[in-house]
Amino acid sequence: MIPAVAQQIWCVAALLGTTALAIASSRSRRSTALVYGATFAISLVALAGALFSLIARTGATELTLPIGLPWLGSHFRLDALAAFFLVVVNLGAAAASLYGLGYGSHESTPQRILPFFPAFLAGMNLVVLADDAFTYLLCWEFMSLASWALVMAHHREPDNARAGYVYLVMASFGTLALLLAFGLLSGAGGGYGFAAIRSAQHTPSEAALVLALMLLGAGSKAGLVPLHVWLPLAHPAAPSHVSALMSGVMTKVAIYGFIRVVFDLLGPPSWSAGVVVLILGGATAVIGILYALMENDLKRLLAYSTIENIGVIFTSLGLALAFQANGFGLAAALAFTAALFHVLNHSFFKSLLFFGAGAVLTSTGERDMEKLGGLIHRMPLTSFVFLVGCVAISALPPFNGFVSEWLIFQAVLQSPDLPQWVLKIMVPAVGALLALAAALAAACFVKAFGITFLGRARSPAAEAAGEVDRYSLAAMFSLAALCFLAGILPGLVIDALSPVAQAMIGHRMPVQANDPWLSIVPIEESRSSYNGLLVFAFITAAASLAVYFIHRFASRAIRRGPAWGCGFADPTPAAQYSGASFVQPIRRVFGTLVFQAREHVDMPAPGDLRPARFKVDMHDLVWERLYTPLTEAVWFLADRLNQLQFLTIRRYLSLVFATLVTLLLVLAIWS
Amino acid sequence: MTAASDAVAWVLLIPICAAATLAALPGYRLTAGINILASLGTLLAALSLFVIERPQPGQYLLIDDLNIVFIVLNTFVGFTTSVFSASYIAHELETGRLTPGYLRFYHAMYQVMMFGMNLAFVSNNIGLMWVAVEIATLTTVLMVGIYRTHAALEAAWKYFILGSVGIALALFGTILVYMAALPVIGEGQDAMVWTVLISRAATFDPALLNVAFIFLLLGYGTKVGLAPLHAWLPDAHAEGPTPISAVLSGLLLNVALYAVLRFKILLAVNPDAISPGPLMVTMGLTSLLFAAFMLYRRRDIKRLFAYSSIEHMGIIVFAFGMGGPLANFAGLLHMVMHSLTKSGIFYAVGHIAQVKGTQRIANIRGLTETHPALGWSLVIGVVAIAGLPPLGIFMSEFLIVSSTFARQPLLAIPLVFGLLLAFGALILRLTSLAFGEPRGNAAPADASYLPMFAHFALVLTAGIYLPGPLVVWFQHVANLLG
Amino acid sequence: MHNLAFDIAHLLAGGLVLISFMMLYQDRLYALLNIFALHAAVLAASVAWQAFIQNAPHLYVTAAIALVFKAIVIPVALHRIIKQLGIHRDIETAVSIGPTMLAGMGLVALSMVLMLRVTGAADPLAREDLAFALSVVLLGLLVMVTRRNAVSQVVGFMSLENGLVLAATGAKGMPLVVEISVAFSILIAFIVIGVFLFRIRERFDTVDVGALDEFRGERR
Amino acid sequence: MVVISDIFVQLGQMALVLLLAPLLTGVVRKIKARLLRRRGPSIFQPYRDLLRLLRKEVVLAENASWLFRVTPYVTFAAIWVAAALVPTFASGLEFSWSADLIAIVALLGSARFFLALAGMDVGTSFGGIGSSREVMIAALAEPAMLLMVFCVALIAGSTQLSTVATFMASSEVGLRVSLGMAMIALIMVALAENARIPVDNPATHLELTMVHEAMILEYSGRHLAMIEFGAFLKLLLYISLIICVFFPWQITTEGAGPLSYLVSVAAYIFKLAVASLLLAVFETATAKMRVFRVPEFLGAALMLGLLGTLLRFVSRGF
Repeated sequence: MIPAVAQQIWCVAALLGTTALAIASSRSRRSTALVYGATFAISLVALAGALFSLIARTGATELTLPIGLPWLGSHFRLDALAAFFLVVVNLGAAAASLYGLGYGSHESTPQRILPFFPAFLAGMNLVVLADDAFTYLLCWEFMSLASWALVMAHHREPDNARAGYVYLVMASFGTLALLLAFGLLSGAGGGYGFAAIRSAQHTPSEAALVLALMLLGAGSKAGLVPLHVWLPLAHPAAPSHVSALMSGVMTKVAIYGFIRVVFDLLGPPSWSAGVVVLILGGATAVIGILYALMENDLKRLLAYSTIENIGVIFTSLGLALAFQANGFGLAAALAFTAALFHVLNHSFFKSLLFFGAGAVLTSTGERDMEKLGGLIHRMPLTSFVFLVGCVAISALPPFNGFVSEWLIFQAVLQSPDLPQWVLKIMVPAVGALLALAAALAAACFVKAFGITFLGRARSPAAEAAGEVDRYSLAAMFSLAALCFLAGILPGLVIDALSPVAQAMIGHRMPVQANDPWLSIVPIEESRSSYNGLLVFAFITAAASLAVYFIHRFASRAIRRGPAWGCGFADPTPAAQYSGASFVQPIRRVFGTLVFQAREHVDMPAPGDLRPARFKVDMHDLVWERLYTPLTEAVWFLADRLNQLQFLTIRRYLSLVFATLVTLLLVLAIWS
Repeated sequence: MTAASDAVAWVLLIPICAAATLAALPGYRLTAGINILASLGTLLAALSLFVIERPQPGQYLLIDDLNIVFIVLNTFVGFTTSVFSASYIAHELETGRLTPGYLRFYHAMYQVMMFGMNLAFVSNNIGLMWVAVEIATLTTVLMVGIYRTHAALEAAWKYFILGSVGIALALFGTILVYMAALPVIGEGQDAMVWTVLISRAATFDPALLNVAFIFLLLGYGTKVGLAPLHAWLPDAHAEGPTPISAVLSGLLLNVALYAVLRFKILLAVNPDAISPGPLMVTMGLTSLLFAAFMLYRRRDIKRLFAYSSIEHMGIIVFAFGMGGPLANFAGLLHMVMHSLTKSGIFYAVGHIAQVKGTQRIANIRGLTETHPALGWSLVIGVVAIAGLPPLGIFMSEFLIVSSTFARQPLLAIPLVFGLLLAFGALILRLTSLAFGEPRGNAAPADASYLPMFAHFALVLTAGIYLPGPLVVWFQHVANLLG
Repeated sequence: MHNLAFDIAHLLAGGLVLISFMMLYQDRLYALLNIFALHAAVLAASVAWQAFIQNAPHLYVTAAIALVFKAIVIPVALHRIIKQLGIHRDIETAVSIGPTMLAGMGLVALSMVLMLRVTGAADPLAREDLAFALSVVLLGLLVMVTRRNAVSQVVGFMSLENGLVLAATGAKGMPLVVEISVAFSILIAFIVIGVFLFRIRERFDTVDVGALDEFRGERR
Repeated sequence: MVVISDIFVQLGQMALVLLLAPLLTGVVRKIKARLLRRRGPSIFQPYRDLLRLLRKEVVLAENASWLFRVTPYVTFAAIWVAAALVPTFASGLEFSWSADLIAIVALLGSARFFLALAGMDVGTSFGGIGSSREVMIAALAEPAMLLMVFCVALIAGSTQLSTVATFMASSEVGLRVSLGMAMIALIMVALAENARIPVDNPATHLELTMVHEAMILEYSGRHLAMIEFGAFLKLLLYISLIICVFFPWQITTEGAGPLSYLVSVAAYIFKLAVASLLLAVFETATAKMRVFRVPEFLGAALMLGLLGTLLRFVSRGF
């Protein structure tokens, strides 16, 4: 019986082998099915292994390979945390592979995707398994590299090239931040093993610095505002199943990194750390969802909503930090579990939604919602699962999104016990931000679903759409089922997460399994409890009751007629509410502040025949205030220095001479 | 003579004899073949240095852990480059950029240069080392100018003038070292023999050593290409034949660096002398940042990578300046990796420039589509040189940055900043070179991929797995460097 | 005896520095060449004197080289180049004479400061010699960077190299001195040839190095 | 045995809200009419309306999808379940622990979610207007509601309505600034959520000013009946929520005798009457505001909720 970690490593090896296979068979036409089939099988195996070691609570298993840093070797470790994130990774991977089986057949240049897809999966698995700084960063950057190659798959679109560039630079920025953090953690001696780091003592200032660097490094990968700019560019640029992986899974790997360092390696946190993370998380959540609302490109919208969810997760982690710093183990465990639960949920429904978007993309060739509409008639199955995803991500019962939000709110409600006034005041405020984000998310996904799938088709392409292949549908339906199950049976998930909390926090939430009727009780029953199963049962019962009585005793007659157009029927679908007009009220409320949105109405005088025009200009302040000046500065300096390229030999000599004299002077003064 | 000194002798004899024959022989195929064979022979001789026991350091020659790294690397890259240059030069002949006469000259000079560099490495005598470096420089000057275009001549001329000044400064430094050794060791040869110097350096006159080191640092630093002494480097790389660019970046810079290191050790031994670290760290950072900014405005593909060489030399010098086992190890590793990667890149670039018929970055696009092999090799190379895993340079940069930050955080900040800047520039160019709508000639290239792939394969392996003996030996050298 | 020896060596070395200053002062090419010839001659003398007091005969060779090659051949050659290429005769200076002189003073002071730190362990002769040599080297560089004409830059380089030879010969029993001086003469020959009929001639009307850089327009 | 009785109480409550909801609306309308010096329809008119609608056939727009037809039942069910979970006359309902206050808010949220989607289904501009305004209002109302929940829950130490009710009924609460603010916030939210004046006018038939009505413009027959019924229930729900959180007097706790049940039912109905009277008076007294004043109105509610949450520390901090 080989140890669990070894199994996982074997799976990774198999994935890398698949990469080689893909390169070898890039000519053959069967390679697509071959590669995705292989990755599907492998990820299922890995998933099974990870699930087993998470549920069965097999202790941490370790493995050292004679690669990586020579005197250290490459350490791998599979503990509860790693196991949980392996579950997330491989579940997403399996779903994406299954989806790819169908989706990949539409691919024009498969040889630009197939080799990198398994490599990307391998990278994510390895990051979670790595147990020393070098291996960790190596795999981390390898993951970025592979995903970059996937983003560049359709390299002919200039946008994608730009997206890939921004992505890779931001990724490298993040890596360097992590590198500094690990350098600080492992000290001048170079004790790069996580075990060594764990045992080492860290001064408060060091800890603070490391936390900041982790927020920069992991945050830039996860998409914390204002480091999120690459995300809405890169995620949509990749093929949809890769977008699903990047949004649903890779961001989680970043969160894994944050948890691993801040909760595991860094030792006991300080409550101020909690404050910082809370603020960042709350801000990210609200800003992310506002961007998403304003977006009319389906995949970009989903990417922005990822930013929102990341914000939610970080908020919850911040709560956990705050509680743990004050020694409230139970509350900390609650917040931490909530965060992990949301990680899981988001990986479910975000992958599902991206798959849906991909399905729409393949059958209509459109990502722009303003050109879609009415797809519910032509793609009924897709629209159904997409609806499930929308309900789930909008945190509505009885689906899974609500449960994690609910847990986070419960954690927020523990805040009065906190001794620090800052936290006492701030936690409810952040809770308000979360509530706002949740409500906005609901609005956002009403828009996403309503504009894309409801109403009448806004373009011939949408008119001609058809249902997608069965592989894609299988992938989407399985994820939708998972969303539903996790929603009605949250107790099982919480219990499965408890070893992770136990390992990271030192406490765990009370055992849920033996609560009556499978309901969940975060602290104690008198405080709060929720039972997804019963709520679902009630709703179905009530609804079917109503249906039964009405159809039994009242009329069931139906007549089709034209829609009421205020007296005159409007022939053109263009007269429907568009995405932009749908969010106009919300834009008026928040836009002026967040986007400096200005509306210009140009109404011709009576008798004037030219059409009236309405124009909104919005600004992405993060780009304009932060990134544009930076790039401009760099180019300015580059231009200035570039003049050194065109001097005469005499001037070059003078440079040498000047250097010589300076050094001699320094010497004369110094020694 | 023992077998050992035989081996050493072979390392020097093969090139010089080959040079003589090549100068005499006509005909492209033959000369190219001989060139390859000679380089191979040299490589084998160098490799044999591992197995045989070391000779006693003599008046002139020395084999120790430090230089054996350099010699093997030198001869290896020399060999692969000779293979590459065979196919490259063939193409140059077809296009008529080179005439057979110059070709003969080229091959002869190539071997002379190899001789000079090897001599510089094995010499145990600081005077001899100086002479050897001068030989290597002058030969490369002649080869840079070989195309005889305005640009080439100008580059060669600039290289020549600046190089000569550098040589002069280095010589003055050498004389000063001798003067410092004079009272302690006494007149004559011994006062120039490295091994003797190092054994007695503790008692030398610190003031003289200080001045000496500054002159040596500038003199040899000119060849290393440290900003602001770098002026010759970009043009020389851009205008010379690509094999020469590969050798310049991959080897000549190392030769000069090696010299600097020797004297750094010497200085480190003397307690009263200034510590060379800060000087080297400063110059390293300057070069890194300067080159990083310069990368953004490059329009010529070869000049682009020339500047990236400056950048990496800056990193290496910085690492050695930091000192300490970790940083020194990283420095050595980085040097080896950079040599392999950069020369590999130049092989790719050479073929690309030939098939596209231009060196302007703007006229080359979508390589991965038109020439997959070349394009993806370029991608791998740039990714490697930019310090991304799983390739070798990542490991060294990891060690340098992390150890620096742990020891002197304030130094790590500009270092990281420079790395990020350079990264941004390189990837920016790579994106436009390798991706996007293809532009320019799409005819298949008749290239010799073998050297390129060999280099990248090595770099890739090293990025993931370093063989144990190699590591032990690197660590030993790292401790040697103090 | 030894005192006298010291004084004469001192005198000659000092003379070299003085002549370097005279070079800085010149603004006509021919004059510059003549001064350089003088520079070389004095160098030859001092080398010879070193050879005498160190009774190291091989230094006489160096002296001879200095005298024949630098004091006679090169100046003559440059004279002819100037005639043939029709370089016009006065020196374009990048920095005007006055400041240059001041800078020169500073450099000399600097080299003194640096060298006089040297402990007495090294014999005083060598030490003084080094101080002068260093200043000659620096002055040579100064000439190179403050003069626009290639010829005057070559001259600057050669005077720099004179400083090197001075230092080398000042170092008692330094091996390879002759070889080094030979090597350097070859280097200089290269430069001069380069300036003259070698490539430069066949492409440029003037060796004014600035002109080289005018071919930069199309290639960046 | 206790469980059985509890279940009966639960079912009784569900039946009760079902019965009372239309009546409440009828009463409110009647009072409003009286205040406007009209005789107004009888208070049982809503029942008649519902029955009539149920008997009518459904007219569906051509491209109405399955979502359009499912929505009425989903919304109705969600609201009914939510209403069933709010203790009206008896706390400690058997199933009250299956969902707490937050869950109730979320249930109403899902009802609105589907209604908004249905509004966009047909593809006319009116549905769009309605939905977009509805979600805009919701986007502000929900946070306000949740903040109110926080405020109450932080004071009562629970989000469990039964617990809250018993806690509030107990003597130790006293009068608190934050509670007052919370109550005002809740009332404002309730007005917005139930599409009452001044946020929206349930009786309007001018499309451009409608919010809720525009959203359900396409509905007819039994579907409309379901939605109307849902609206009635929602009003009842909010009022009984206010009652149970802020005026939980005479509410029966578990295991009390049948007599106390009777008393508390009476008390409950009395409170309802008072509430409807107040509502009617308020609605007749104020005018509907422009749609884009609504954010300010709800923003005020949000602020009140937040203030209440923060002020609970100063007002007799524990």
